[in-house]
Amino acid sequence: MADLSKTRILASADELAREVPDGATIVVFKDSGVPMETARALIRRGAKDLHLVTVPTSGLFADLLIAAGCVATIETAGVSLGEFGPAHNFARAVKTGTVTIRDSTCPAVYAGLQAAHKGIPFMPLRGLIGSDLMRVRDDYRVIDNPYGENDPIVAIPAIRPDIALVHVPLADRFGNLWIGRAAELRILAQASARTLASAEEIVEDNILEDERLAAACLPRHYVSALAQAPRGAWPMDMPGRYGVDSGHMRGYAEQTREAAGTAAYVRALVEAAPAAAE
Amino acid sequence: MADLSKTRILASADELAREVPDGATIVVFKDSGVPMETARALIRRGAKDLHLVTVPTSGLFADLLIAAGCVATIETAGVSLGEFGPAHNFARAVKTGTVTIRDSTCPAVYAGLQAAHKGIPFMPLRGLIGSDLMRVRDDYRVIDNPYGENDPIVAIPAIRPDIALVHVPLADRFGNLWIGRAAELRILAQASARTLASAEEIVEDNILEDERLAAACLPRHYVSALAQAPRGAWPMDMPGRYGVDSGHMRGYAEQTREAAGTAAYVRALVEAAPAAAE
Amino acid sequence: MITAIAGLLEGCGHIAVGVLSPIPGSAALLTRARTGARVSIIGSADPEFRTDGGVDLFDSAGQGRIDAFFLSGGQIDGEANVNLTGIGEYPELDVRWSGAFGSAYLYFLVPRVILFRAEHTRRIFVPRVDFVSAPGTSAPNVYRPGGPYALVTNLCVMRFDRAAARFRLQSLHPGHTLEEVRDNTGFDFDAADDPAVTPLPDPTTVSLIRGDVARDIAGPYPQFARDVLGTTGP
Amino acid sequence: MITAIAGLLEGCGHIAVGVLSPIPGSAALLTRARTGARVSIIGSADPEFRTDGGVDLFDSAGQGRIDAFFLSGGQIDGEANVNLTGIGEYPELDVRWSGAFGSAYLYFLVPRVILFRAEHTRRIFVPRVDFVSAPGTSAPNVYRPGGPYALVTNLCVMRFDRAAARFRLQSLHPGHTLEEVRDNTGFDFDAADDPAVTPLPDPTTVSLIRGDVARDIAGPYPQFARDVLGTTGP
Repeated sequence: MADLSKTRILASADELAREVPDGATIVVFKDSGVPMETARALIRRGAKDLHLVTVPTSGLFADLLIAAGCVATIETAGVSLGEFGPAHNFARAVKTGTVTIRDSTCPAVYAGLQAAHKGIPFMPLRGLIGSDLMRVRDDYRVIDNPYGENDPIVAIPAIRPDIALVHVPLADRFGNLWIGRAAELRILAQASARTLASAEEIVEDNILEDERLAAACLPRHYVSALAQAPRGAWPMDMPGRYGVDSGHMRGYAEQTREAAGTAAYVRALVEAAPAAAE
Repeated sequence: MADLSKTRILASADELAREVPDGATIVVFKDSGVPMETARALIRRGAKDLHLVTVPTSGLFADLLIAAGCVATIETAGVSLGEFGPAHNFARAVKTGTVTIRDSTCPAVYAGLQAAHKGIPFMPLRGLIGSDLMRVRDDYRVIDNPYGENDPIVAIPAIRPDIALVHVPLADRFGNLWIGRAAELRILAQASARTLASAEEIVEDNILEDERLAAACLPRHYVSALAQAPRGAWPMDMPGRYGVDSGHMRGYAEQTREAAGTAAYVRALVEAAPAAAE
Repeated sequence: MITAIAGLLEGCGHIAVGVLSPIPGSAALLTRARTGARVSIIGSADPEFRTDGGVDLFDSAGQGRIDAFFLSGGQIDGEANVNLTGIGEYPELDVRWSGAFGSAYLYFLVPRVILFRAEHTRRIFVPRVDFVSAPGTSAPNVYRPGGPYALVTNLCVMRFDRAAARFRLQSLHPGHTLEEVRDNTGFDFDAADDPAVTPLPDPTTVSLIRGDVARDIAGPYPQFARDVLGTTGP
Repeated sequence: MITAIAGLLEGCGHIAVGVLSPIPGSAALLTRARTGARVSIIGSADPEFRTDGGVDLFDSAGQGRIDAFFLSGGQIDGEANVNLTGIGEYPELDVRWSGAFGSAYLYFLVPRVILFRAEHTRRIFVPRVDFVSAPGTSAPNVYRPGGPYALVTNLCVMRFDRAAARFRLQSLHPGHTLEEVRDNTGFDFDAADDPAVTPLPDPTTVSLIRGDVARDIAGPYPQFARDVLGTTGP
């Protein structure tokens, strides 16, 4: 039985983070509103053993959760801080085996989620054959294209996360989310059992009743809980609202080059009051 | 080599119709702007032997093109005039074999187009096994789910139309289309080699530069040609602009109950001046 | 009939209905008024009820997010096979209907599919459908979380036993007899010798139907609300 | 290098570039200024260049709508295998890089993949990559409309012969020698005894680069436009 309950409106990202049980499989989109405040809230609550699926790649979100010891397994097409350089905590955790890595490639992550989105057990995908990814991902199979002759094609199994974590520019008090051009958030939400959302702004009026907004909305039926988190993507950017905090990102990249610096960064973050209480 | 050319802005739906060669496979969405003026233009130019794919069903669009003898084959999950009753011309043409029918079911039409959209040769789909549709559609195959045990699943081959015909509420002079909630139009356009669009209104400013509109746009790269066609969905509705012309629809349903009435309706349509010249 | 169908929808969280189905629509909205269930009306423009457009409905069903759906048929047989395609020899049929629409998929995926046909005659309820648009039952290895749950007509309510692949009469509408149902049904079905009678709506339900349901249904189905439930809409 | 890459893009209708690739980006924009080709810059906010978001890029490549793409690598070998994953024994590598990103797909689907690496050393150009993130060649029955087309470094331009699975030196950048390239390349490749020299941009091209390209590139790559092409942006 689905959708009986309304979206619950929570007071803060910290309350959202309490909805994520240890060991949950969570999925997060690479940009257009990365739920960084929710990531910090997960660290503050001491989340453990998360299985993190990045769509299809990640940067600070994955690196920071790994740095704080919240992640047991990461499934990703790549983790990098982009113009700010390598993701040191990710690389360290993979090299020492403290995090289990399930390496993928961007369209394979999408294919797995879209299979779940369509309710099919797998999605065919071109490419990949001959890549060592096929050697290390024994869940990726090669099947015969029934419409070809001697035409192998890869089957990517459905990825069905427990929880999609999203951060959006605008939501309404009913739980409808305006996702803008980030149509991928629809895939995340529909492939996942539940969606926990934070929003820069929560408005009173039903945004589905505005035809221009409605065209790019994720309806509340997919959203289990919603909390307001102003500047919730900081220090990453929120397109149309604020840019990346380059100074902070450069500092993070520099400080976390060594494990000791990482420990200090995480300690400061846990000891700081949550953003909502500042 | 793709996309070298800009979208061509044409003077009328009649010019659009001249871009559709006889024998082409065309695809059309069931609502949210049915390109009826383009259908009439196809009839006026005497289009022949079209292979029509309806997404996933159709009403007046398919029935009228069939009535006028433009269609050789129709692939559809169903043709009906909805509240105005059965599609008499469709039923007559199928019964007499003047049109070849490829019966499908709604999600199978989507699956075929989405396979083309993703560049894969087929899409798995649940359901269908045991339906007589599997008997009459020998292009639908049953394969083994590589992730199950003794778990048959249907494979739907990719549908790659030559031309997507769409009608949208708003476009700009660069060829960008605002498709609103009709996200399906993106699938049609990307699965097809070319898209021919008509629009209620064509504006001067680039609609991609308006963040709220941009979220629900199909960019010009997918649009080969665009023509303005005010009330271009008439007598069907254009959500947010005008409703269905129930009087005309009832008259059509009544008049085309017999072949003689159909002939008179089509003759009147061909003899009438095109809408743009009125 | 609205109340009988609503009884079959008990416990459903998300019910999908076609825009041309006012009686099932009313039943779904009655369930909504009682339990807060979500109702999606295919083709509705109302943001409260509309589905995201064509493809979303089928994806939702695939995700297991639709609990109940209604299906009709030009022919329905005793194994709950549904024919929406036509009568005669395919493809050049004697009678051609619109086509299978989503039936060949939703009948497999939605847990409670309620067959609804107001006309209960041997023209509809045949020994064997001419064309199986959507099969009532499947081999055990076929993935099928959904299927036929009940059949509601102007005469009675039947429940479908998926293991036995047979209908069983659940109740007769007031004023109708088992003999009348047998006379008008082309297939065999199970029934108690003295079948129950479909209960009439209690006063609370009547007031819900004339109140909340009539108000909600006037948006997607204005003519039905006006003619049958006696409201002039919002 | 911008001009050399632009030469390799001749005839392409749609070129995709990463937002962190200003030199390939400039070459793509030069091609755009010359022929009207479409350029998509992954991660760009500019409506003229942006792609529809993550999934659209891969769908477009699958549809055959992307003609050229750039790929770099932590290691690249003589069969054009690319390693973006790391050095050592998987998974607990000695050096771990970011990951394969879209390479294991786009390398198969995009007709002209241009390998670009400014640093030409034996650290990068190895006899055999430790991990094949994306293979340079495939068995004949593997669907592969795309693949490696050329390699551009700070020393030279090489073309890749897919049938022979070998690189062939196309030209040396002015001031560099074949011996220098051999010394800095860990794999064997074909070369004429007296290789051609990469042509310098002609005056028309120089003015295009300083004009249209510098203006266009200032949006997605402001720092590069300022520091290298000498513009202050729009």
